[in-house]
Order: sequence, then structure tokens, then C-alpha cells
Amino acid sequence: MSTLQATRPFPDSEEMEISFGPQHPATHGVLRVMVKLDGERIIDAKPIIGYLHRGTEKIFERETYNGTIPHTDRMDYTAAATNNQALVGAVEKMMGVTVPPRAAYIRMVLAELQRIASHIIWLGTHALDIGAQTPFFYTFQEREIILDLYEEYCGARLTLNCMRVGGQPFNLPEGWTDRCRAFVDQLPARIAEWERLLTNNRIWKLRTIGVGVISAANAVEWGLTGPPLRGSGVKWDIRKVFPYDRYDEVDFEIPIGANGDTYDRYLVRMEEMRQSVRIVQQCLAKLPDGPVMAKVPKVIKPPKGEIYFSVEGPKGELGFYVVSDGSTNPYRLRVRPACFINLQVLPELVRGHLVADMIAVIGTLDIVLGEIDR
Amino acid sequence: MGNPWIAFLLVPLVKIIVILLVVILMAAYLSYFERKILAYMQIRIGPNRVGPRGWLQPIADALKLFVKEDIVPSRAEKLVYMIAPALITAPALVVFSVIPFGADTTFFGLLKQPMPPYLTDINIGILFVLGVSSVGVYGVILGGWSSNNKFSLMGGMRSAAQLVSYEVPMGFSVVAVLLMAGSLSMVKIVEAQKQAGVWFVFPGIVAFFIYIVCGVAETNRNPFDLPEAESELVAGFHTEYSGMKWAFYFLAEYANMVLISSVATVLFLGGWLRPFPNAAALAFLDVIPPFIWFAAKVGFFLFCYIWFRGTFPRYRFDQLMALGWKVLLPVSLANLLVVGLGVLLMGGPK
Amino acid sequence: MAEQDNVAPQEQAAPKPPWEEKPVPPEPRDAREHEQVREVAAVLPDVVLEAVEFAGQVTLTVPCERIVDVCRACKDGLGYKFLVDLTAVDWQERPEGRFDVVYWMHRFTDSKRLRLKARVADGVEVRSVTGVWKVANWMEREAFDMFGIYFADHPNLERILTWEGFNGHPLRKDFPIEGVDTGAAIYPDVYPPGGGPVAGGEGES
Amino acid sequence: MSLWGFLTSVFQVDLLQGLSVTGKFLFHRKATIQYPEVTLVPKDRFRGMFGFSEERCIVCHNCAKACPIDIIHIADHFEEVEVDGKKKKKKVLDRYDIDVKRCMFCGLCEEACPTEPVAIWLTTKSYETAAYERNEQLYFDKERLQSWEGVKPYPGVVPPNEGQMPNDPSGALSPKPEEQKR
Repeated sequence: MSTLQATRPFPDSEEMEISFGPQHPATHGVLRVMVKLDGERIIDAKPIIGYLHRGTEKIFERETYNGTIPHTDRMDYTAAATNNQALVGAVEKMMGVTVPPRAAYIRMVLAELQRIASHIIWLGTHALDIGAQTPFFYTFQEREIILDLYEEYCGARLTLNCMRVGGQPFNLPEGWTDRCRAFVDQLPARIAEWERLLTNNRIWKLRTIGVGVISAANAVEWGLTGPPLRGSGVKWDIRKVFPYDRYDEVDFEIPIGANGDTYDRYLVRMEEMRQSVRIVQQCLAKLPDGPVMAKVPKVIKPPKGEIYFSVEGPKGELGFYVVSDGSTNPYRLRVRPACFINLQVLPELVRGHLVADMIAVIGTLDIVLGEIDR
Repeated sequence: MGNPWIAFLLVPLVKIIVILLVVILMAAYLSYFERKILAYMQIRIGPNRVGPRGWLQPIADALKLFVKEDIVPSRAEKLVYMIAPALITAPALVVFSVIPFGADTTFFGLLKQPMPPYLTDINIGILFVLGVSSVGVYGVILGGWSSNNKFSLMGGMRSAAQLVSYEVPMGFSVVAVLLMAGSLSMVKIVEAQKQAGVWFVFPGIVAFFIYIVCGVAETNRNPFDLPEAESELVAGFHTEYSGMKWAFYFLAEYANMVLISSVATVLFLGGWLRPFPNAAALAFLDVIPPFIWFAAKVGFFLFCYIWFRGTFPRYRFDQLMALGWKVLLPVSLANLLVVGLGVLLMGGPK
Repeated sequence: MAEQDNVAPQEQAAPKPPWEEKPVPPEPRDAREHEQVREVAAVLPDVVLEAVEFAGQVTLTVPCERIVDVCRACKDGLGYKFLVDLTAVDWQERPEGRFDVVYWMHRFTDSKRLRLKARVADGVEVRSVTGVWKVANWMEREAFDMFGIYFADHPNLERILTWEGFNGHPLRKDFPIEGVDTGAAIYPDVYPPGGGPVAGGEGES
Repeated sequence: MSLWGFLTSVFQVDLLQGLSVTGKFLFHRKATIQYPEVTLVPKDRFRGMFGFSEERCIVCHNCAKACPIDIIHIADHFEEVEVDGKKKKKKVLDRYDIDVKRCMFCGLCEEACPTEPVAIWLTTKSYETAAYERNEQLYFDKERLQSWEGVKPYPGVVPPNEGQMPNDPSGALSPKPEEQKR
């Protein structure tokens, strides 16, 4: 399978430079990769980003703390809930707020549903990149149910704005938990169906095994987080290392891969969806009664100081570094974007591979340009 | 058929027109059925707005493509760019002249004496099919090259390598049938299956599967659709084509699908014959006209094409080559040997 | 579930749960005696200019010119193998250097994190830590792009989110949020320098 | 490779598995919603087009302050009104404009509204806000905010009326509107 180790280019070959993107069907938005090719073999690849740069970090500086939350929705727009969670977690830590248990559990449910939704998008588009069209539609049908649940909870489907500093803005609507439970209970069967389409498929295996291999040491060196890191066999998950909300009260496994290739990252994400289902089931079973909002002042005014708070987003460690000067607006609000840092490793992963592998690797890194460019 | 001129000119002319129309319409409606079946597999509905249940969608598409602006990239090699779509479409249509769609028929008593419903039966029919259809690759290569687009060029190069590689095992799998039939004529091959009393798919099961795989690869269909892999090469060799020129590529692709399915039907599924053509117990199946049998078998293949497209991921280029040269070629050669030995032991071709 | 909004009546004597109290923000503390700081001081005694602990996170201010030494010592000697984040903060009026370059490291063995800070004056180069952690490459490019901090020895110090020829560094406090005339050299042959498309403009047909 | 593995490989079990899944879905119920004929009803908390009630508004500017992108423009002046024979100063709304084309429907304005029931809300279940001209047609002043002229309300949803609860878009809990707008 790995017959594609980089070999010396033919002595009289001519290099060809191709600009993949920013308008290209498989670059997940507006990523542009300048690829130097020898025939179909990639000699070098250079990602060029910034086409979606909106200056989110600058905008943060003029917003109140609650006003920044809608802006975080638009970073990793496939995982708005985890973005919210990271931001409000940072501000809460800074203010010393303890979130009521019910709110914390609701947050975990929302975040895990969001992780499932994000992985569903990843699976659909990744399969589409590798040429299998159909999983896209099967997966998106399930995602639709998740979006319906979000719509019912907070009124929006994509840009949720569903958390506030101090807790949750709304309580769960009536019957929501039942519908959510019904969804997560049937999801493992759906996941098994998707796996029947792909996991054992020889073409899928040929296309993913041994493609984009990165060793554990290298993955740490390149700062990978999330499934790309775990696919290389590093058992590391913010939910376990620095448990936030009430993740220390639920039981789940961290799936890890062995070879650090595209196939392992695929397996890791599939298993992560099952673990998220487990977490949601436990959260719904344990969901305590009580208020959903802590007693926080109406005007959020954290003390002078700086804090870094991160959550395990679907794409990797999503951190917010908040510097406060004691006013109602953040002095500096830095996002540690998981996709931005994961994308950096792309040239390493694709060097010596074929063009088709680069598409597979871009898919397996699961990038969202909204977060990369911010 | 009194006047020989009628037999010589008019009848073939009518047949040509009918076959061309049928093939083009089939190609158009194949696109409709592909979209529909694919949509159904993907829990969608598919085209359903133009006409009842979307039946007029292919017509609407064709009209749209006719009136669309025809864009020629300013730095394209203009002449080649113009010729390339014709180069791929013409062979795809010409080949249908030798496909036997059915047994001699009077068209439900319309004619006084039975007439073959195909254009001609030449004694090297299958050779003609293989030869002419492989000309089509020039259309792909030239189209990719002349567009002056790197994606197109890569698509064209991929296509050239792919088509040439898969002709070889395909040829060998066809030879296995020829050994059994003892003739190159398409009609004779069908008749040999009638004499043998069994479709050649049973003795030639390995050749059949090799032919199917190669056929899918020859028509650039999923999972071998590398020349136009949209996630890698945008649209491959026809990235720069638009309007009617693009429609020609499209037509050729679907005509080729019909062609590969027709040839598979003739070679392996007994053409217009019913299952077990000599078994008296199944004689009630004879009420179904031969060309319906033919159409049904072709339809089955076409459905499989669409089914594959809906299910499989895409091979990578080197894996495609490895599959062709390292798996299919040795297997087809070994199969040839086995079939040859079998034919020899059974006393030679009928 | 609406009735769950109201908390069940509680015993008067029972202490209020923390979410009913007024939140008590954490206080910054001097952390010179903190274990993580002492570790660093043991290796490089003279680099700790200032050490603050805030909400359990230790921040170490080190001299800007020693940053690569400190980072290398942290990575190789103290096991901070993972650079989580690298960014900068603009303190426009601060006399001892306008920018903070912030390094945020993680150690896998005991899951401890440490923040390094280097104060940099405007226009002064910081030495790049790309030789220590490869991941720093794009983060430093971003800090350069957004703040105009130059990183010496960086393999490829280009703008990353804005385009080449962008006029200004957006995250500096003196960069107006409404934007500036960027002098975009997007199409140098179409637009003269400084005459690029203006935000909100109609564009050129 | 084990014998079993070899056999499954030769007989293409992996590929047949995939084919069986797509084959099964061929007869599955289709998920498509034929949009203009069939419309999905948004959930009760759905954040859609604005509703605004001038009577409820106390001109506190909280919504404008809460708006992260400052698209609510409010102007007011004081007027002397007589209440129970006493002269009182009262804030009167001159202008209440929302630049809907820039709105990101976060709902923070509704949360900030101190009146009960709220004077500005997004739970109108109306999402068909497309317009041909965004500067004119998607800039709403207070009259249009109360009548939604130019924006097609969701069919079956009446524009908000006096006394209507924000989460009651169908108007079942509130007095029937006299005239149903479009």
C-alpha cells in the first residue's frame, strides 16, 4: 500500500505548479494550496490561507463578553456549541463563576451533539472527497435531526449562540430530552450502516491506509490536537486531562489509532461518535434539576488578568486566551484555532504522495476555513 | 424487398436514423435514470419538476445546453479543442452499427419477411467494436490537452493511461468468449450461445467479471472515474468545456455505457436470447420479444453502473494501474488458458 | 421542564450552592515560589523577571532576548514538549515594551501548563522558536501579520491571514476597527499602488 | 492472509456489503421536502424575522446596547404627558430601525429587553426574508417592523399584534387580529 514513498524525481522531468483552490470542490471552503507536481507526485505543497479572514479577534475587542458569543459561532461554523462552550468557560473561569449542574449537563449534551454533528459533516465530505457520494446524504440526514434539536433548544440551527457566561440562557423545552434520547439511541445503528459502506471497503482502505502518516512524536511536535493527534496513538483529550463542565462525572473512552494514517483517523472519529453517544446518554440520565443560570452580574466585568481555557472541540483543542483589563470588553481575546494549527502539517503529510492523497489528507485533517482564517 | 436499391440504401438509412435516435435518446434518458436512481439511493427524489415526474428533464437539459454560450478559452488550441468532442462522440455512435439488438423480426407483422433489427453483421464485429471504440480516447486526450488547463491536462493523461491499460485485460476476456464461440461476428456469438444452450456467462464467469470491471474503467465511471474526478481535478478533461461541446462528451460517456452494456449482453448474457435458450421447460418465456430481452439485460448492466457509482469510493491513479496490470491482466490470461483447455477438451468450438 | 426553573425549596441552614453566591473572582498571586517556576529557575536562574499565578495558571515573564534559551530548556529539560499557543498582546502605552509575546506550553507527564511572556518593544526583533517547536511557524507568522512583531531566524516570515502588501497590522490597538485604506496591491497591473478596492465600494466593472 | 480473508476478498464481500446498504436505501422513504409546496414549520424558539411592538417599548436602549453589531438605531425625545392630572416626562420613540440585512439573528436584543412581554422578539417563525434589494427592502423602520411590509411572512403566521405573546406566533393565545396581513 505504501508504495508511494517519495522517490527521486526523474532527472529530466518538468515540474508543474498547480493552484488548488481557493475555488476547488475539495478544499473545504477557500483553502488554496500551491502544489508543485512531478507528474502526479507532489514535490511540495504550500497552503495559502486568509481568504475568509474577517478579523474576528479584532471584533472581539469591541464587544461585551456576551456579545462575543455570536461571533464565535462563526469561527468553526460546524461546531458552534463547542466554540460557545470554550468562550464562556474562559470568562467563567476568570470570574470565578460556578455553573449550576443542570447547565453544565446541558452544555455537555449540546457539545457532544455538536461533536457528532461535526464528525458527521467530516465523514460526509471526506467520503465525498474520496469519491463515495452517498454517505454524504446518509450522514446529513442524521445531522438534520441534531440541527432540529438545536433549533428546538435555542432557536438556531447553525450559529447557535446557545451559551451565556454563567450558565444557559434557556431551559430545555418540554420533551426535548426524550427526542434527544431517541436520536442518540438509534444513532449507533446508523453509524454501523455508514461503516458498512466504508470501513471494510477495499477501495476505501486502499485510499486511506498509509496515506498521510504522522508519527506520535511528530504529531506532538507539529502541535496537532484532536483526532489527528489521537490517530497517531497519543491518548490525549482535554475532556480527560483538564475536565471542564462535568466531564469527570461521565464515563467514556478515548479512542486512539496506531499508525497515524488517514484510516486510523477515520476509525478514531467513528469511535468518537459512539463515545459521544454514550456521553449524551449518561448526561440525559443524570440530568439534575435546578437553575440553569448562576448568579452573575448583569454586566460581565471580569477582573484584571489573563486566562487560557480550552475545550476538546471536534477538530482538536479549541482554546480561548482572554486578557482582561477589568473593563466590560475583552482587552485581547485570542483563539487557539485547532484547524489552523492542524492544517500547518499538510505539506509534511502530502510530500511524495499523489494529488489524490492530498485531497484525502485535507479531508482527514477536518479543517474548517472559518476557524482557520477567523 | 423487391428493388435492390431499397435494400441497399433506404433500409440501412432508416435503420441508421432509428439507431442514432434511439441511442441518443437512451443516452439522454440514461442521465435521467441515473439522477433518479442515484437520488433514490441517496434518499432524495431527484429531478421531478420538468414534466410529470421529471420526465422531460433530459429534453430541458438538452435545450439548455444547445442555447448555452459556447466558451472557448482564449489560449486554447482552438482547432483541436473543437474537434475533440466529435472525436469521442463519433466512435461511440458508430460502434452501434454492429450491435445485434435482436433476432430477425417482422416487427409484429409489419413486414412481409423478417428483417434483422440491427444495421449490419460483419464477420469481425467484435474486433470492430474494440477497435473503433478505442479511438474515443483521442477525444479525451486532445480535449484535455487543448484546453490549456492543468487540471484538464492531468485528466487527459490519466484517461489515456487508464483506457490503454484496461483495453488489454478487456481484450483477453473477450478472447475467452471468442474461443467458446469460434467467431468474431456478434450475431454468430449469440447463435453459438443458442447452440450451446447456455449463456457464456456460466462457462466464462471469470471473463465476465473482468469484462465488467474493465468496462466500468473504460467508460470512466465510478469507482474508476479518475479522469474527471471532481474532488481532485475539478472536472478533469472537460473542465473548460461548456454548452454543446460539453454535451458531446456527456453523450459519448453515456453512449459508451450503453455500448459496454450491449457488448456484455451479447458476449455473456446471450444477446436477445432468453435464459437457457434450449430448455423446453422455459419455453413460456418466448412470448417476450427478443429485443425486450436484450433491453432488459442492458438495463440491468446500466443499473449496476449507477449502483456502483452510488456506492464506491474512487481508486487512486496508481492503484488503478496496479489493479489493471497486476490483477486483471494475469487473471484474464490464466482464464484464457483455462477456457482454451476447456474448449479443447470439449471438442473445439461449435 | 419549565417548573424546574424554580429551585426546590432548601433548608435555611444549608449553605447556598456556589452558583447562587456572588462569584468570587480569582486573585493574581506572586508565584516565585511555585513549583513550576522553581523548576525553570533551577535550570536558568536569571531569567525569571516576574512570576504570576492567576486562576491556577502560572505566567513567567522572561527577557525577550533569552526566549529561545528558555523555550529550549523548557522543552528539552523540563518536558514541555507541546507548544499549545503562541500569540501576542498589544499594550500600546506600556513603557517597558509595547508587546507581550505569549508562549503557552504543555507537559504531558503531569499535565501541567506554563505560560512564558516576553516583553518586546515595537520594532525589536524576537528570536523565533520555530527551531524548538515546529508548530510555532504559523503562529509566529500570525503574530507578525497581526502585530508586526518581527521574528528573527523564522524560515518564512510572511503575512498569513492578510495579503502581501497589506497596510498595517490589524490587531494593534491603534489600528481602527473600521479598517484603513489598505493600499491593497491585489491587482498591481489594474490598480495603482494604494488604490485598491475599498471596503464597501462598488468595485470596478 | 487467512483463508477466510482470501475468500471474502475473492467474492468481494466488502463491496457487496456496501452495495447492500445503497440497495436498501433505494426503497427507503425519501427525506426530501418539496420546499415551496411543503414547508417545514419552525420550532417555537426559532429565531426568525423580528417582531416589534411600539406600545411595549420603554425606549431603554438595552437592545441596541446588546446588539453585537450595532444594527439597532434608536432615537427618542422627551414629551410631557398628563397622567392622572400630573405632568410627567415620558420618552417617546422617534425612530426604531433595524438593519436586518446585517442581522445575524443571535437573539441578544430579545434577551436584553426588560419589558414583559418583550417589545422586540425574533420568535415569529418567519424565515422567508429574501428580497431583491437589500438596502431598501431589508432596512426596517418601526412601522415596517410592526407590519412587515415587503417581507413575506411565513404562511399561517400572522404579524404580531397587540397583546400577542412572543412565543405565540399563531396568535391562538392572544386576541384575534382584525386583518391578516398577506
